[in-house]
Amino acid sequence: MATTIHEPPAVNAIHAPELGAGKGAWPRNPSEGNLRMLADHSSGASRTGIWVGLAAISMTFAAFTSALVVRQGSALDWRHFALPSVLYFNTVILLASSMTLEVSRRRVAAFARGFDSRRAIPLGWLYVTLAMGLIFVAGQFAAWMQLKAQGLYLATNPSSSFFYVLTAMHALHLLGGLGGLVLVISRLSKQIPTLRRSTMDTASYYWHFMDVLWLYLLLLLWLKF
Amino acid sequence: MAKLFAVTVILIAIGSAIPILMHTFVPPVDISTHGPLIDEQMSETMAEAGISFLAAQIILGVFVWKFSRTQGRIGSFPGGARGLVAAAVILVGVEVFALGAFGARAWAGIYFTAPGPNAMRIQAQAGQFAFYFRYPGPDGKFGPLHPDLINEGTQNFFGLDPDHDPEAKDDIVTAELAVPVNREIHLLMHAKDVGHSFFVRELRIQQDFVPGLDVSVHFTTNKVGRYEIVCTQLCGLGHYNMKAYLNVMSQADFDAWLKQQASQQ
Amino acid sequence: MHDMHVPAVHHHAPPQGFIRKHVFSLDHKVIGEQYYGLALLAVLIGMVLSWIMRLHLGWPTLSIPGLQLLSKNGAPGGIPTPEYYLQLMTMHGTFMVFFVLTTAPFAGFGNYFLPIQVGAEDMPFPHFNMMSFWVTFVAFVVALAAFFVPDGPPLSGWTGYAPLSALGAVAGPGQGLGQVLWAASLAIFCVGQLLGSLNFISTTLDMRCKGMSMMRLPLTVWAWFITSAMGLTAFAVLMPACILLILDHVAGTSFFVASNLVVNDQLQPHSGGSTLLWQHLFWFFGHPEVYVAIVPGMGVVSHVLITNMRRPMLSHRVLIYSMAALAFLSYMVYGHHMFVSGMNPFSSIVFSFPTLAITIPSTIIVLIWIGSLYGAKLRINSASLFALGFISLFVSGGVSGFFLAQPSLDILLHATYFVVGHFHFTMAIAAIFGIFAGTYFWFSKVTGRMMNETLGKIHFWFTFVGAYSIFMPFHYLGIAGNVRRYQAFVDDYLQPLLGVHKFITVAALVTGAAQLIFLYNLIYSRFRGPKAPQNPWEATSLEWTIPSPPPFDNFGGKLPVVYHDPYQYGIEASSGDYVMQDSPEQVQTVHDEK
Amino acid sequence: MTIRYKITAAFSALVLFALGALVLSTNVSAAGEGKITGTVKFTGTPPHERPIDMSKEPYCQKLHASNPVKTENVVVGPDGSLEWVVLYISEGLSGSAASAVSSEKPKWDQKGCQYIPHVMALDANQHFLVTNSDPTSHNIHPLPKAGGGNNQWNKSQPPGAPPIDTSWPGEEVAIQVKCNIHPWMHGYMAVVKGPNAVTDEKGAYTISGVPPGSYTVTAWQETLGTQTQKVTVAAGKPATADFTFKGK
Repeated sequence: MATTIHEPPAVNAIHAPELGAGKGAWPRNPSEGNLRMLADHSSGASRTGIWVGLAAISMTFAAFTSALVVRQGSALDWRHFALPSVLYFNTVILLASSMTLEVSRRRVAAFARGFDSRRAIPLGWLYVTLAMGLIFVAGQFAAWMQLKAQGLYLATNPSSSFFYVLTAMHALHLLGGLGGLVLVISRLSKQIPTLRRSTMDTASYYWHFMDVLWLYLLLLLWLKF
Repeated sequence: MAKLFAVTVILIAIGSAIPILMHTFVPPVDISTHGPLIDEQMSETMAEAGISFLAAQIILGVFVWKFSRTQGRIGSFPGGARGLVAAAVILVGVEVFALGAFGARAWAGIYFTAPGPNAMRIQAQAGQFAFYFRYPGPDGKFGPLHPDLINEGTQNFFGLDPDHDPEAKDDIVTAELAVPVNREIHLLMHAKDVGHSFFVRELRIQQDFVPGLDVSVHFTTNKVGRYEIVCTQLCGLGHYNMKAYLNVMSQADFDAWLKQQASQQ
Repeated sequence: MHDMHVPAVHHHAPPQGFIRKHVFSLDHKVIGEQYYGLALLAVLIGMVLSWIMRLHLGWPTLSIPGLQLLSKNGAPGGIPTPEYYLQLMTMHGTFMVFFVLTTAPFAGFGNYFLPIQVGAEDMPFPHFNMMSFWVTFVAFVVALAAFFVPDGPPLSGWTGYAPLSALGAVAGPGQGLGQVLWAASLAIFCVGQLLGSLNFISTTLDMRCKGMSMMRLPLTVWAWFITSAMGLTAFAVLMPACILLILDHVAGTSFFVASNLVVNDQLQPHSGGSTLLWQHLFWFFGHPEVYVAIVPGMGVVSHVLITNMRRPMLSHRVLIYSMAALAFLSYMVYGHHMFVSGMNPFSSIVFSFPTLAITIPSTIIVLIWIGSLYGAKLRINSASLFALGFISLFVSGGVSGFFLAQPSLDILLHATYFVVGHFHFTMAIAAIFGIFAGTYFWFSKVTGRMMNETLGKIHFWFTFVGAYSIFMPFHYLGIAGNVRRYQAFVDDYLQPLLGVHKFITVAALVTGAAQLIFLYNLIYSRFRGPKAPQNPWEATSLEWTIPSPPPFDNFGGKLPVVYHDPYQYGIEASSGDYVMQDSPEQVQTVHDEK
Repeated sequence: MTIRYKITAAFSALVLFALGALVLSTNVSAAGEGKITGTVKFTGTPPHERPIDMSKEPYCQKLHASNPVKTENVVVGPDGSLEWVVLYISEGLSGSAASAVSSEKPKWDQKGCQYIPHVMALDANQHFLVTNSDPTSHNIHPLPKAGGGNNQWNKSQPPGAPPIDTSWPGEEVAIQVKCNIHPWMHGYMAVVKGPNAVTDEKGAYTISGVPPGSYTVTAWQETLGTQTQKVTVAAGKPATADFTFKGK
């Protein structure tokens, strides 16, 4: 048994899943980096982690929502305005990106199971998803420009304040999702791919959640503006 | 050491109870008609909280004294966890809900009643760091407020415009809150800048001034005297010195006072 | 004995070099120590701030030597100005609540011991964990920076009520840049705690070793788990509130600032904001935060007490359910901070009942603790003394909750020293007793050396008697009508109470000075203390099955297998009156009493 | 050695002489012969000055119990003289007379919950002392306009605290000063370029140290606004400029 704090652990290269003691298993990356070795034991911890993280994000937006409702009711100064039309285009793009990501995820799974040996296909779909994500962010920026052109700034009216805050917070969270996609792409495109199934899954859950969150925000904006 | 702990805990518990039992520290005498309910609620809560406090500390001390031992077998509390949970739920539950219900009654007596039709309306304004009060004058109407006209240098604390608003002409602005005794007062509370609070210990009234939201309280006093109004909502550097006086007067004194104040406007 | 251990492969390599080992470490134990160190730094600052405040309250005209060097504007000639007092008060609250009471018992001990106690090599997301600490550290630096901006830190209290906190520099010294830094610090802090909570929850749910069912988790793990669930929700609400507050400052929005406000005869350019919105958002965070501070202490105290009572609690499950009930109810009671705020008076009644109801799980917890003492074989040492002190203080703080839960009594007691006494007993001093109990208990595991017991006991007596001497009189002052957050008592009514304030100040200085004993003990024992055996307290949980200090991957390249409930004491086993959780030995086990 | 000593001495003397001449010459031109004097009157009905209720601060209330303080927005003497009017030269100053900064350090005292004086005129960058003679804390909160070169500040001065020594870098007529703890307390600091004066209770003033020349004198009153007059100051002969403010 190790006695000092910095002694390296005795690495035992066996990582048969059944030794992982059920729920306590840690996803082991095969040292040889063979993606097919990953098979299907994605990590419980990262799945829990992502759900917990999404719960926290939901809570944050719930707080913003209640702030919006209270603020709208606190004074008679809420100015209604037409949502910039580019938002609907953005919505379509974001929904489409979720689909391309899902295609990619299936392809990665197929690749991992050995049904398909072409890595280029899932990678291609991932790039498409990434591009659509960037288009969405650019589209949101265009929406802000559109509002600015109408003379609606952050401090013009509580409605515009909330519009900017909500869309900016969503875009900020979406950028995190883009970071996740970049990580997935880089791991998958390595000569010996090091992508873990759980990473792929987590990144796509997060991305889909951003999608759902956006639909929710759009509904909220549509109802309140 | 265990015995020392036991003795210390028990001594602290009893020592803490002494100033309460001796009434060394008590709220000042109540001058309001709604206050007796609160005072009664206070002493009942004090009794229940005090008994719980003493019992828990003394039992803790006794058990520590008795069971800090190395010999003997591990025993278990008669009744076990189930008994304790039942005791907690039943005894404490009943106790606190009874307190809650009676307390709610006292609260409802103040807040769920509307001021009577003859209640005297006075406006109170809180600002950094003083209270000012406004009486509607003979016309019984308050002139409208113009926040842009507020100028403390010229003593226009409310932003009145008597030159243009006839209702504002006879409004009387004062730095102290004088009220006739045994008369219901309807206090309209207005915050000028940030959050403040209106607290008169003797009146058993504490209510925040909320910027952007005018709230009101109503009360009737029953003792002539001069009492402190203090601010209890942190409002800035002068918070500690934000105060005014509540002057409860006989009707005759009040009339004279109001006349004198009106002459100084 | 440990032949059944499962081999483990650590998911990040052992650190190389000083920076990776001690600064940007991925090791949950190092991160735990970092959190503890941060809390120690913050508590020292917070305590010095409280001394200055206490000295000023007791002797308002006293020139405090050297204070003018600290802040020339804030204390000309060494006498704190009214704004400086409030600024110190704000920062005292902010440092204590966020950087001491949240970091030490929860993030500090939790990071160190939660993975070990569940039988894991580390947290599942070590990078998040490292970020969690460093983000928190940045938050601390940002808060500290408020002292060094021209107008100093904000004066609006740790609750930062809008619109005072949202109007900007016109509202008072420190309300400009200082307040923005304060809000930014809190928002950053929230991010750090969210990352931490994420790790805590995932570790508890997914990293348990073989045999470690949820009910076999020690009470500490349960407390941290429940706390992280609360923290996750609470901090996720504070962060948006802080973002909106910052926008009101820097972008001219009107989330919290109402129309027609006039400050210094100048009409403010905001309109329509809601004053109560801030209070709702803040207290939705703020009340669970109280439990974030105290529940980990409950876990630690239970753990320490059981070990020293040589018997399990009367009911493991009931304690867990009660802590969970506290967490759940804590979201439904926040309105009791706002009884006199101008909120709908009907809501006050609605909030009053869950607040009173929260007494029930609290009482159950206390009764289980006290009831479990019955028939125990209590060992008195520094750790168990602090744990017993915790119970006493928690009871004292708890009974004052009876008063404050009732809107009708809140009329008299709101914003008085009664409230200050109440929350200092419960969330502050009791939580700090939890930290002390944990420190005396686990010190040997972390450092491999024992703390000095004699010094520990002297420290206990000063702190215990001191805490009562300081905070019990607060209640009396409150009953007599002494309003809080006043830098001096200028009104005639409060003059007679000045003597009590002087007494409290002396008690605070003595008690504070006694903490130097602890500090000395901590530092001296770290380097010179006698070598500790692996399991000095004859405890059963997994942290005592490994060497002190634990190896980098906790269990030496293996994962433990658990065979027993966490607290098998008071039995007959080969090792004595207890059996370790990972011992395969068959014993007559103690069952939860039904 | 001796020669060097002599040279040094001679050089030092020269430098001292030059310096002395420089100092004296500026003094001569600034504190020189010229003066502008006059009185300021008020006609019409003066606005009602309300008595100030200081019951919030018992010390101050007791201090003024027999003679309550009134607002000081328009302080008119029995003969119609107007107190607290600032007079300064708004046009015509040049050179050292305009840039000279008075070395005098006036006192701005807080006494009996009032500012003594109520109005103070200062040169830009002229230092002044803020003192507190009351046994209670005051906060000094000057409110200069944004963008005028002066920054708003807000500091408390507890009883017994040392005086605050500060100055205003930018010209501004006039900066309102408030005490938030005692909201009735207000006063003005007029920050101007060159010589200046404030009328006394007789409405009289003297701007001294004006070099001969033609000038525009401006009179400023806190609620009645400004008036200007052109005057010519001859060497050794004070110029006179009387002002009259009209009430409503």
